[in-house]
Amino acid sequence: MSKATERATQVFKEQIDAPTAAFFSSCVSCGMCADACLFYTETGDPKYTPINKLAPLRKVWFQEYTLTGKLLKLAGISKPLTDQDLTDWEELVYDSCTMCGRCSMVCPVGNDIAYMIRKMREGFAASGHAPESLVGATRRAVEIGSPMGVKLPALQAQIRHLEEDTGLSIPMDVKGVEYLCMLSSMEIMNFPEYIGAIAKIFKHAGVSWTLSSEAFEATNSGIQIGVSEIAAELVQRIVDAAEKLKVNTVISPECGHAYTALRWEGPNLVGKRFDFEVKHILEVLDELRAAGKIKTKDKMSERLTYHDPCQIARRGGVLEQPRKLIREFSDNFVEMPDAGAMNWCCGAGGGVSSNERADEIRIKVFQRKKDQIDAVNPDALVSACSNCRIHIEDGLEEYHMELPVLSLTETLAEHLDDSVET
Amino acid sequence: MEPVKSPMDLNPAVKSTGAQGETVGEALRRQGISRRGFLKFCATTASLMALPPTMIPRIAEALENARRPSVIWLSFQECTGCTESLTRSHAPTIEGLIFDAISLDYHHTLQAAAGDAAEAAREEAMKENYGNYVLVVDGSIPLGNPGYSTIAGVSNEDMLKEAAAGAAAIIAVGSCSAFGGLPNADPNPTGAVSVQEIITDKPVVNVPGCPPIPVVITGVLAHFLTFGGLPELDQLGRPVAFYGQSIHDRCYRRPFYDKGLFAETFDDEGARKGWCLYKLGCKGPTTYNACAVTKWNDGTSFPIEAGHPCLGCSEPKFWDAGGFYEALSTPTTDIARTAVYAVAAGAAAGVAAGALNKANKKRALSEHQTTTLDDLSPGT
Amino acid sequence: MNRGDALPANFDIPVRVTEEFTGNVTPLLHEVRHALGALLDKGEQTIIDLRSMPLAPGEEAHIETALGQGEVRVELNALGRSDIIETQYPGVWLITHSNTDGTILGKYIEIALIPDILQAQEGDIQAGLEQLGDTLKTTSTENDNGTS
Amino acid sequence: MTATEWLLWARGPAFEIATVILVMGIIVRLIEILMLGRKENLAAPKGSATTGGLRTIVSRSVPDSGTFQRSTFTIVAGYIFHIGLFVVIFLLAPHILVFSKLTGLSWPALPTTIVDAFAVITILALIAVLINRLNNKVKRYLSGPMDYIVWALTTLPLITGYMAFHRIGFSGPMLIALHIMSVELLMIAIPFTKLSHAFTLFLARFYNGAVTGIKGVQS
Repeated sequence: MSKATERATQVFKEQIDAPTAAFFSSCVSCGMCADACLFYTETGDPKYTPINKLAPLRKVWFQEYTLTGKLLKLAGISKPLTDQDLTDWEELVYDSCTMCGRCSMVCPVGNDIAYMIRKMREGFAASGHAPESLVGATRRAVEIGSPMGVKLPALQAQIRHLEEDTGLSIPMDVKGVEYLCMLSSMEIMNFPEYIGAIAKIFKHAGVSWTLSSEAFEATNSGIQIGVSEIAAELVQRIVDAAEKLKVNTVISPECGHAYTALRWEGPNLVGKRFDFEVKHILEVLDELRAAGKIKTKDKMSERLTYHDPCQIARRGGVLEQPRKLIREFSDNFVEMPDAGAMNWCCGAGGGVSSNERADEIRIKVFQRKKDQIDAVNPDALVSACSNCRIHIEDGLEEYHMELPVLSLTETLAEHLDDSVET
Repeated sequence: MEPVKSPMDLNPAVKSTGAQGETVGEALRRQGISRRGFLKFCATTASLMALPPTMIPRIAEALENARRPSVIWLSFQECTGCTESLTRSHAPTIEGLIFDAISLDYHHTLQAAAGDAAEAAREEAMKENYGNYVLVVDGSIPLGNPGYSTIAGVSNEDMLKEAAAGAAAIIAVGSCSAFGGLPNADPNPTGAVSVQEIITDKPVVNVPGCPPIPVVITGVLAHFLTFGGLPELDQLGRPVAFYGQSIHDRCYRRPFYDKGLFAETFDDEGARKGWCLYKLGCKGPTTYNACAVTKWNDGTSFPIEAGHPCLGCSEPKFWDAGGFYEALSTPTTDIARTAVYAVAAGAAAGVAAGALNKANKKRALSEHQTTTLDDLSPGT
Repeated sequence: MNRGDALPANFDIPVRVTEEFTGNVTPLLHEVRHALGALLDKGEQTIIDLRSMPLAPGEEAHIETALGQGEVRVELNALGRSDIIETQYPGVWLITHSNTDGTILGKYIEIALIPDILQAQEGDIQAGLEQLGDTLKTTSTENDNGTS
Repeated sequence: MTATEWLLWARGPAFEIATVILVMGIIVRLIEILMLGRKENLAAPKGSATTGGLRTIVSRSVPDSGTFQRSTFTIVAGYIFHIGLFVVIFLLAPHILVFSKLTGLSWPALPTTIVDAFAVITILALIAVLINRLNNKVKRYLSGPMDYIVWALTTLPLITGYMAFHRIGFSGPMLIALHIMSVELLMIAIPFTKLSHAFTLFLARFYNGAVTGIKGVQS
């Protein structure tokens, strides 16, 4: 057994828990998860069947944690994990799975496949079987503070521009405020308007907030590549900042996996319950709306539809809020088929967008999103994840479609009634 | 006081010397039976052989010319129930007539002769008719110790072998001789076996039942008389004409089984309405016999009609085939207790296996190595 | 024989006939109809052995009622009594053979112009002829003796 | 061995062996799963894990409309043969007697002819499922020898049961013996094959529903 397989086996053994064992015990190879996965539906290649992506983990479970498996392993009938297994499955576990969890909603026996992919990546990363570009992003996140290599001065420059453009002040390192806003590098580099929108809405709603110069990056490459220690380190930076600034709530930005990383995995990664709350920006905005602190001046008449980012909706539980918020500025909102908890992934989540090797398949499987969009033929598409937005724009371009892709927060900010201060 | 009638008087068939040259037709006519009577006899014979009425003329022709065979009846470990079944009737029945048509040369329960005279009669008949007589056996044969059952100092096994050697046909009457029966039931203290376990070089017609239906016994005799040979037999050596269909398949209560209407106890509404007795342990589905059609006591009824489940008495091992009142589909053992033990053993084994897994996982966790950035790209 | 005879009057036999059990009655009557057709068209005779089919208590009586009684009723005395009854359908005969004790040995439905068993048998005719001849011979001898 | 002896063996020792293997095997498997444990979730819950878990145990039996459209055959055929198996196993009077002997509980049976019809439908559905497994590229890709063995072990008792009821091919005792023995093979296979899903499915669905329940999502 090579060092890599030894390491992978050892990590798998750490990762396998009761749910994993229950899931593997229950699989009847019905293949329904394939029909739920855009990597299968758009390629027609059965190797992309979600449960198949877990074969190496399943092998270790069977050999290490079942009586039958142990006996068959002793008898030499069940062969141990090989380097070839790891090499063959690397593409399946990283390039063709966004951990969107749609298969987990469909599996008739209730297997949470995405949950297990997350665990399997731990073993793959530890044994050196993670995609190179994802490793690079992780290295930048740890060493520079951002997977895209964005440093504080770059953020400060953007803030300066925004303050000049909008005339709004963007607070930094203010202690004792209500909200600490986190950002994603993509927002800083590609969609700085998001920061301006936040400033505008919070001013309108009259709530106090701040950014942190020590922790502004919300994304977490550790989660995507599957290294809990690194993920924990990245989460710890945010926890430290939030505690230092004594905020009540940390706001996760328009990013999918950042929410999962901070909201759901965060406390488990650092090993303690947070003293503050973690909310997605949509949750905060909807609370403000419900409290009557958000008033819009007009409603768009263009046909709008909403793309649910997987980690926010299906894996995050933020489903009603975006719809309520969109209705504040639109009277022509339509739902795509399968919208909500069963929405189809854009194809770029779970580290796939940072993985250059996956570029081709990522664009290929966008066909699924395209079909979904075509079904309602909207004038614009709203979403709440920068990663989704960038990939959808890429995809639309690739498929020669003209469709504006909007940020929900930014669009809401544009339609705020400036005349009232709530 | 009226003198006790000898069995010979009760049963004219038992004669130490028979008119062996006589045909069946002659024998019947000698008894003053007209040809109309003979035709009636043939019709009922066809009926008891389970042959279609179209066979009546053939039967009439064959019987008219058939020679009366010599029959030697040996009784081993038995209860005389089989003989009772056959001779129970007070008036001449059609079975009785068939019986009359044979020459019963030895039957130690029925014959008047006893002791040396009886044995001499047997030996004489065997000698005279060597190769032609019919051997009827009731009762099982003890192999555990020959002394368990002897006749005139001869062990059952020896007597059977000797009698079988010169027999034209062997008929094992009753479940004891056919399958071992009650003596063979667990723990089988005498080492009882069936006829066909000893006589392996000749076909044995098994007429099982505890007791067998009288018309089935005579039906086989009638077949031998009529056709001179043995009827078609099933895998267990039973005549297909009588044992070809299960009690269940010919049971008049079968429609209730199909409708799922069962008597749950012997005195419930279902029992009163004549519903299916499956749940009360009826062995009808696994029992092949003609009871449901021929019935008992001159066609009056049969156990299921009287409200009692079939015991399966014409099948091998019926004494040991689970309780008489246990439904056929249920396990024969105390499965609930076994299951409880299995749960306990499973829990113990499961906890042990789980503890091993836990230790395995704990070891993996203790060997945990922090994954560093350098681990991620081992090539660089 | 009535089974109830041996039982106390208040004893209720638990098994009651509540309906047509086996469903064999109707097919049997159809079989009779076909056989009757065959008798008319081709002169074919049929005998049905009622004791060869599973019948529920009461079903036999049901069949007899369904067939009814016709014009002919013959009692035969050979090896006990036999009743040969033409049913309400001419050509359909119900034959019941009993032994000397009155116990029923068999029941048949015969579809024929006249049941076989009613026809005088050759052997019996032969015997009768001889007997009649003997009787006449004896009588004439006696007569001869008387006149001489 | 005579048919009667086969039947006695099937109803006696063989049933004991099969029961012990089934019961022990399943309990060992369940304890193995449970003892692996899972970490306490420290994230502030949006909803109840227990409620979510229990809900998913039930709700996962009903697919959403999109999934139904995409996996119509798998779902419809799956429903038919699962319902069929349920009816045949639990609603035939002779079978209920077995469960009664085991548990002391009893419940009403369906008319035998209706159960017979269910058996035929179930056999047909299972044949369709097999043809689909051989023709559908995903299922064919996922299937190993065990998937086909398990199919055979599931179908065999239905076929032998049908034969026993209609008395095809063998004598009555032999048919019942064959039927019981085919069931025993199935019982023995359950803990060691994917058939264990009949028991572990509840755990799997619960864990799935618990994870989403905490997040305030209904799965």
